[in-house]
Amino acid sequence: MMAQVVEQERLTRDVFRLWIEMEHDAPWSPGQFFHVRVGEGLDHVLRRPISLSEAVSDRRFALVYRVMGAGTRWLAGRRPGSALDVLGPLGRGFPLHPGDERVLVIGGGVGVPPLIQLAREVRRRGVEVAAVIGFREARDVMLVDELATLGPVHLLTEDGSAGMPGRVTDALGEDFLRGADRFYACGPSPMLQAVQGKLSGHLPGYLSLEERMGCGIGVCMGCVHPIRGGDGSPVYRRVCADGPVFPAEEVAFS
Amino acid sequence: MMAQVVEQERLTRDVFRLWIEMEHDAPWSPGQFFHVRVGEGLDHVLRRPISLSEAVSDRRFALVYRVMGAGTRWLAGRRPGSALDVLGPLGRGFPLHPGDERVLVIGGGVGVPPLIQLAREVRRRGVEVAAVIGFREARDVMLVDELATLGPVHLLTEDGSAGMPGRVTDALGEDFLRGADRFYACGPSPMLQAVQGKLSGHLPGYLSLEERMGCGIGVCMGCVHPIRGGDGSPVYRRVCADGPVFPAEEVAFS
Amino acid sequence: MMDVDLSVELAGIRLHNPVMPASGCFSYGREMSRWYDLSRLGAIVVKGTTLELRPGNPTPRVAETPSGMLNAIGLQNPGVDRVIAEELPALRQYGVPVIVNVAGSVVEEYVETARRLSGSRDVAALELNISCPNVRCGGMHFGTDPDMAAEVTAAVKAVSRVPVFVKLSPNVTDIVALAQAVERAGADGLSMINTLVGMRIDIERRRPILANFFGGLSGPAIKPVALRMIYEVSRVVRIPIIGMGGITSGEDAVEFFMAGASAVAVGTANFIKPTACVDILDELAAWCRNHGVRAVRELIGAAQKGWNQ
Amino acid sequence: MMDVDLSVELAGIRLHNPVMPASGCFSYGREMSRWYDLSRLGAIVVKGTTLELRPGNPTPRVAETPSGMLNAIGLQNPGVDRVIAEELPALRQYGVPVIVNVAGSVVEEYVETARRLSGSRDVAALELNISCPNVRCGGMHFGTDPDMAAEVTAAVKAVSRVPVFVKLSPNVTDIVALAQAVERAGADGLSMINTLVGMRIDIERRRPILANFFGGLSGPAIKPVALRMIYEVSRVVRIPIIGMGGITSGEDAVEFFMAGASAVAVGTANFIKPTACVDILDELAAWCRNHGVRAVRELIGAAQKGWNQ
Ligand SMILES: Cc1cc2nc3c(=O)[nH]c(=O)nc-3n(C[C@H](O)[C@H](O)[C@H](O)COP(=O)(O)OP(=O)(O)OC[C@H]3O[C@@H](n4cnc5c(N)ncnc54)[C@H](O)[C@@H]3O)c2cc1C
Ligand SMILES: Cc1cc2nc3c(=O)[nH]c(=O)nc-3n(C[C@H](O)[C@H](O)[C@H](O)COP(=O)(O)OP(=O)(O)OC[C@H]3O[C@@H](n4cnc5c(N)ncnc54)[C@H](O)[C@@H]3O)c2cc1C
Ligand SMILES: Cc1cc2nc3c(=O)[nH]c(=O)nc-3n(C[C@H](O)[C@H](O)[C@H](O)COP(=O)(O)O)c2cc1C
Ligand SMILES: Cc1cc2nc3c(=O)[nH]c(=O)nc-3n(C[C@H](O)[C@H](O)[C@H](O)COP(=O)(O)O)c2cc1C
Ligand code: FES
Ligand code: FES
Repeated sequence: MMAQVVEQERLTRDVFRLWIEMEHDAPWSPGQFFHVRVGEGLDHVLRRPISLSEAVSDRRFALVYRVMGAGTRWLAGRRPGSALDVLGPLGRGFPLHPGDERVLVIGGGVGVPPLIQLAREVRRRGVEVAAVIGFREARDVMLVDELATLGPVHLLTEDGSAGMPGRVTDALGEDFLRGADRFYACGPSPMLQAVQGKLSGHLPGYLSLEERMGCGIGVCMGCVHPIRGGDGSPVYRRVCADGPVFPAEEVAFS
Repeated sequence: MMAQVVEQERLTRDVFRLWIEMEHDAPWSPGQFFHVRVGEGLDHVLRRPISLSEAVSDRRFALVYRVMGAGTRWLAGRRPGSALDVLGPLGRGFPLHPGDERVLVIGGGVGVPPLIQLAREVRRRGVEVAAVIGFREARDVMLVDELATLGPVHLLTEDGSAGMPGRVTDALGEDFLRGADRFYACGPSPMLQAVQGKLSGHLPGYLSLEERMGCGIGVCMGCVHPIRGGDGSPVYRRVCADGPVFPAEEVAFS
Repeated sequence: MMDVDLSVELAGIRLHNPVMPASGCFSYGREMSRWYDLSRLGAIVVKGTTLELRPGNPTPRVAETPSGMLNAIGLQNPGVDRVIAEELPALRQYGVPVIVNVAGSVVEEYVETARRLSGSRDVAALELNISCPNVRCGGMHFGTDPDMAAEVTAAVKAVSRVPVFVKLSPNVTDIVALAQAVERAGADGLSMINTLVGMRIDIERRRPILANFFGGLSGPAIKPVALRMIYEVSRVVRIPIIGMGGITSGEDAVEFFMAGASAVAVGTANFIKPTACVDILDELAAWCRNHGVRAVRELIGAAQKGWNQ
Repeated sequence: MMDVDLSVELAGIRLHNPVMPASGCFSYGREMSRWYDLSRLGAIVVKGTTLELRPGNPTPRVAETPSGMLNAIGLQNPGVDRVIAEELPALRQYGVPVIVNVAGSVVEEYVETARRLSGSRDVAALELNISCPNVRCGGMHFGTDPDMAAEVTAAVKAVSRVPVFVKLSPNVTDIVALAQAVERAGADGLSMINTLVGMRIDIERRRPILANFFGGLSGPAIKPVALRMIYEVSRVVRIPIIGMGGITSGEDAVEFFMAGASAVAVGTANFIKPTACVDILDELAAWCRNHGVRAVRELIGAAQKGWNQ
């Protein structure tokens, strides 16, 4: 599917927010992702998965990405007006639960962007949102304003150069959890594992996982993660099609 | 070496003239070529050889090319202001002979462009130039005006839809050759072979050859053509470094 | 507009066109049916299926390479009985032949899987993936030894009621010897090529990217190797070849036909674009029309006559 | 700015840095010296040289493939005596070791060529290209049979006064067996990999693009195959490996070191950019600096320890 680049904003030294406009309306939910074709010609045969960060209509979306390698570097070079080949939104996003009154969104690094639209959807339903977000250092901090309009934001950096020193789990004390109905977390694997360790048994929630992907549409079995089934034993399920969001208690880490 | 695209003109439905400006002055002579990097990333590891067609200074050159495959298609998409990675001018161009009074330039299809600057250099030395140029059909005809300012132009098309019907060799009658000191020919191999057949023994001249190239700078031995040495037996010589222009009588066709 | 006859015959199976997905790049079809009408395919080739459920390898399972990719999925599949019961019936509605890719670690496993599959009315043909390591022979691959390849082929042929294609591994010194061995053993056709063994290293972490260290290289990068092997093999065997390895366009498909393939399969290109198979089919038909080719069959082996002739 | 020690030792030869051109992509150096100062190279590896002059193959000799190229040059070279007399002396001025790639069709030809070369003061080492077809064995390649590979290695070792590297062909089922055979036969080092055999078809003309039909596939496309083979081989041999196959950047070079190479050679990338070798060297040094690597030697085999460790 072809989309058009509407805007390219730099958020930090290596993170960009790309606004795209799809040709047609597309159903979406927070936590889904786009599978983005990068480069020209046949050099790059794999698309890059980037989460939906914001949706201002059913066809205008923001993708926030960190420049990591060749593909995201190429992406950062796209200018407004140029065409972008994207599949999506794909996967299963964050399920919202009627009856929730207060939820926590927990994000680390480029795991923060998908929480923006999630927090908006939650607020729209009148649910309170508190955000706990962590970055490496002050110059990596982003999207605080976007979250601050929706509820309290607890900012941490590993070196303490902005917000509180520490990692997101350091903010998840018992006091803080009191009154929360659910959490939603997105970030690097070690963070998700720590969050799971801290919150399991205390608060139900969801983790949005990352795995290297082939197809992005569920046919190659490239992106699997061990997920506990009904009998508690982990089976490989597809992050792209069965996820990327899974109930936190079902996610197994090796 | 990086050059900048200055202008991209469409000459026929599938032929374009690309004006480039080099970063630094570069020595050049008509008949030399540029080895042009195409595409982004690593998809295309081979450069494309395109002849110098015009030089308006020691750093501003025109390249005229037909869109054949992926590389030239990419080239046709370059817009003014974009950077182009070119090596060159490379190879040995058309030698000019002091004392010549009248020369013929003979070109077919995209073999015509390199003759423009050659004809200009020749005229600048006060030598008369007559051009014989052939194309498939009327819609392929190009560069007649450029040549017409320098001397008489004999235009042929295979189907007779413009100029005289026939091929360039049909124009090379005895009357026509009278008074000529030398010829310079550029075009597809079968044309060069026919020109050689017609003119050898009558008129000395040069052929500009085409072969698929690897390096373009003489190190890979990819682009060789059989050239008769001192003893008359053909040896493979490099079109990129020893040519592309060779004395007509030395070129062997298999 | 000229009508191009796209049909081909493969070991007695008539395909209304010669384009199919390559095994492992299409799962069992369910997800792909959201992207286009699967009845447009010449055939459907499903994921490598084993006797028992296989969980597959740990992740990362995929890595990108220049114009290609590595995969080490490790044959994750629910096992042959669930495939027959739960996956294949859903493909009936498309009315195209279904080819099931069969894998195993010992001959008996291939045989039993093949026996069960060939008993299903939903299976039109089998494709033996002999690139898997043979656990009995210390992990040596069936696909690299002509005798072992012939043995497994003959054993499967003995129980199969449907045609058997053997999928050759390119990681061999002499692909022709392998092809001839399985032809003699009764193979009804060949699929070539499977992936080349490769690896990538994550230089930041100083370890292989794939958890399995090595993986199978596929995509445009391997196209020249596939064409060469098909060209060599099609000269000497009489059974048809399903060609694959880096096909991403109609012109690529034409190249494979001219090299000697009778049909083509599309793998990695599905990841570039979910509609790759049908797009390639459309481009192939258009190419034939523009080149006055009335039947795609005419292209098979067209470049065999070679150069300067 | 940290000073990175780029030197490596290869079979007793000390290189001031580990980057050299790959044979056949540098001719005998004369043309390249117009693009940069050749003394910046770790070593110079020249074109495949045979006993007698070889005219090479008819054209087209090269074709492009996705992220790669095919070549069928056919070893065009002026013969060993003219190489010694006319080409090598010009390389003295650069003060870097010169490695001459040696090819032949029968063992005696390798031996005689090697004998003459090793008698030249301009030659620091030989690199045996055993991918050429052996005319005695019906065109079978020396490089695909461990016994033949060992035989030619031992025979050349017996006459050579300089270290002998054996350049392995990747077109084999078992690269490790080949490597071990030549190591046992006395090879001082290995070069890997040579090109994969491939082809392209000109679909307009319905014939192979290359006049020779088949050619050698090189460039980024083959990098994963090269890395895998080097990784497998370096685990089991004690002799150093010159790694090559698709290196186009300093990071690629790092990948090769981590896979187990002790030095790297750059082939096809020279066609992308004439200054490829020195650009890659600069990028390698910068990478080491940015990663606190004091000596490039530390990287050799760094990914051998593997995953999850
Ligand atoms: C479901 C999902 C959502 C994601 N959302 C975001 C997001 O919103 N913002 C963001 O910055 N990043 C996100 N990522 C990570 C992002 O996909 C990678 O950073 C990106 O693919 C790197 O591509 P590259 O070409 O720059 O790097 P390269 O290293 O050149 O990529 C090479 C290959 O490895 C894959 N790869 C490398 N790193 C990762 C990684 N961490 N995760 C998955 N694949 C990887 C690439 O996709 C590609 O196939 C997401 C990943 C997943 C799985
Ligand atoms: C010395 C020289 C000068 C040339 N000057 C011109 C010129 O001024 N104008 C012009 O239109 N064309 C010229 N050509 C031909 C031009 O190089 C090819 O048309 C072009 O390389 C095709 O590239 P492509 O990517 O579009 O085609 P593709 O077919 O995709 O190219 C694939 C590969 O084949 C090579 N190739 C394909 N056709 C040719 C060919 N006819 N000659 C050489 N290599 C080929 C390409 O360089 C590339 O390596 C010249 C060729 C040579 C050797
Ligand atoms: C992710 C993935 C999974 C694959 N799984 C199988 C498989 O189960 N059985 C099999 O025979 N081949 C499998 N293959 C190989 C393909 O069927 C095909 O032979 C190969 O990828 C070359 O074609 P391509 O370059 O078009 O992908 C797989 C390839 C990929 C990329
Ligand atoms: C044009 C060309 C000529 C080559 N000639 C030789 C040769 O004479 N001897 C040899 O051993 N290898 C030769 N090779 C192989 C290279 O040395 C190298 O092993 C191979 O190309 C892989 O490296 P690359 O991908 O960096 O090119 C040649 C390769 C190319 C592209
Ligand atoms: S990426 Fe292919 S199944 Fe998920
Ligand atoms: S193109 Fe390499 S020698 Fe001419």
